[in-house]
Amino acid sequence: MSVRIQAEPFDLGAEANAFAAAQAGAGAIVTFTGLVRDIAGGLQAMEIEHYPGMTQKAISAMVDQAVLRWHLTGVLVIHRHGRLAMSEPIMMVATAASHRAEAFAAAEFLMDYLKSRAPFWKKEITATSSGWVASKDTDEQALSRW
Amino acid sequence: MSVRIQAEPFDLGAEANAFAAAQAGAGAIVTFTGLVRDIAGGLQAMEIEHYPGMTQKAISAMVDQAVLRWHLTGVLVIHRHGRLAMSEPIMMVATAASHRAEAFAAAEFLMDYLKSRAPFWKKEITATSSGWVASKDTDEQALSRW
Amino acid sequence: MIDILYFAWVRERIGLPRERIDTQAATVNDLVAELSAREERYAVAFADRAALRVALDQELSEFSAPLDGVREVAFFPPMTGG
Amino acid sequence: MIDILYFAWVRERIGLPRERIDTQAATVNDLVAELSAREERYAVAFADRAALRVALDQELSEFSAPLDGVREVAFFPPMTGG
Repeated sequence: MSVRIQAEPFDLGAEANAFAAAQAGAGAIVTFTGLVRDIAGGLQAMEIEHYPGMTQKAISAMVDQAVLRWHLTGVLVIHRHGRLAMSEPIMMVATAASHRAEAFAAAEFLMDYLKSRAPFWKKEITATSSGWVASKDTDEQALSRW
Repeated sequence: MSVRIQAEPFDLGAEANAFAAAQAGAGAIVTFTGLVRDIAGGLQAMEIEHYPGMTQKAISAMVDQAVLRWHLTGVLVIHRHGRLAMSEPIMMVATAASHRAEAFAAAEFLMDYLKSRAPFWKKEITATSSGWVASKDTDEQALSRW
Repeated sequence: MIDILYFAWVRERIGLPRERIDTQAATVNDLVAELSAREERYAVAFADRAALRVALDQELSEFSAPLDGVREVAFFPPMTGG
Repeated sequence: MIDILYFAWVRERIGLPRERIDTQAATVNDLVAELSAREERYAVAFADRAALRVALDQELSEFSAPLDGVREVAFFPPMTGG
């Protein structure tokens, strides 16, 4: 179980391969990757602020919950902060289990909690303005299914 | 949208990176990878038989369904046949969308259909015996949610 | 003339991956009855129809389906891909 | 003495990322009232409490929560990670 909060970019493929190689016995691996995507107005960069003292603790608690709920052989969470360029990976979650339903459920659970309960705030920067991304009611609602 | 049926191994990381690079504008990428896993008795290899004339057609039809149901910017399905060694990837699905819920739903939909509706049959080979993997009622039931 | 394909343990029990036969069978069920009556190995392979699936011209189908115009029939166990 | 941290637009409106203050506030709500009364920029930042979240010693909490023994209070908008 690994949680990494970092400013540096990461390589999705290298991380996925390293994660898979460590999962002896797991038949099912799910990854989710969030990328910086364009917005109306033309995104130039994304700036991600976080709460250093709380971030690792909050995400580790989510991972502990996931491990209690599903039979997982491995979990990886990577989340970046700082300034990110278009199309760069923002974060990724990987889960490994014997059965696909568990790997999928754990990955969705972690994503839902990361969206609304991990202390990150995204700011979108265009050529002429910048604005904080608003939270979505649907993200809050997504938590109710767990 | 790409469907590849092949005997050759594939590199999960390289495929994930190539897929992500092609998804301009998608914020969310989900991958599922199935690996050959050990069984009681000690697996030596897995042999996957398929129905060449039907396989590509059946999977392409599933992908078409997924594209009709969700807003996807990309779908990749790779499935191997022939003889596979322990821990090798058997198959992968990748989906890309603007929103994570759609990428997750499409990946799970494709997995559920691939399990029970794509013409592949797995045989597990140990030092002393070999046997066809039995289909699971839970896999058939999983289809009813779509 | 119709091509018949067998996969996985159906192929192993019948002992061949495909054959071309001349048949007047009207439905898949009729074809199964005709083959089963022919030799023991077919009767064994087709004994439990609930454990079998059939595809007509590479589309999953039903055992009650008619064979008019069908060129390829495939018999196999439930699929175990993914 | 208590450390107060601000993030995202709360930080921008108040104009600083953290400060240490001496307060007798019994609850988060009392602290918000005390700060809001102090200067306009606080009043603006705390105007819509429903748009704010609070963490006490790095755990999400409620505005009604007591501050006894708390060393670090953080105010921020709803999180937008992932």
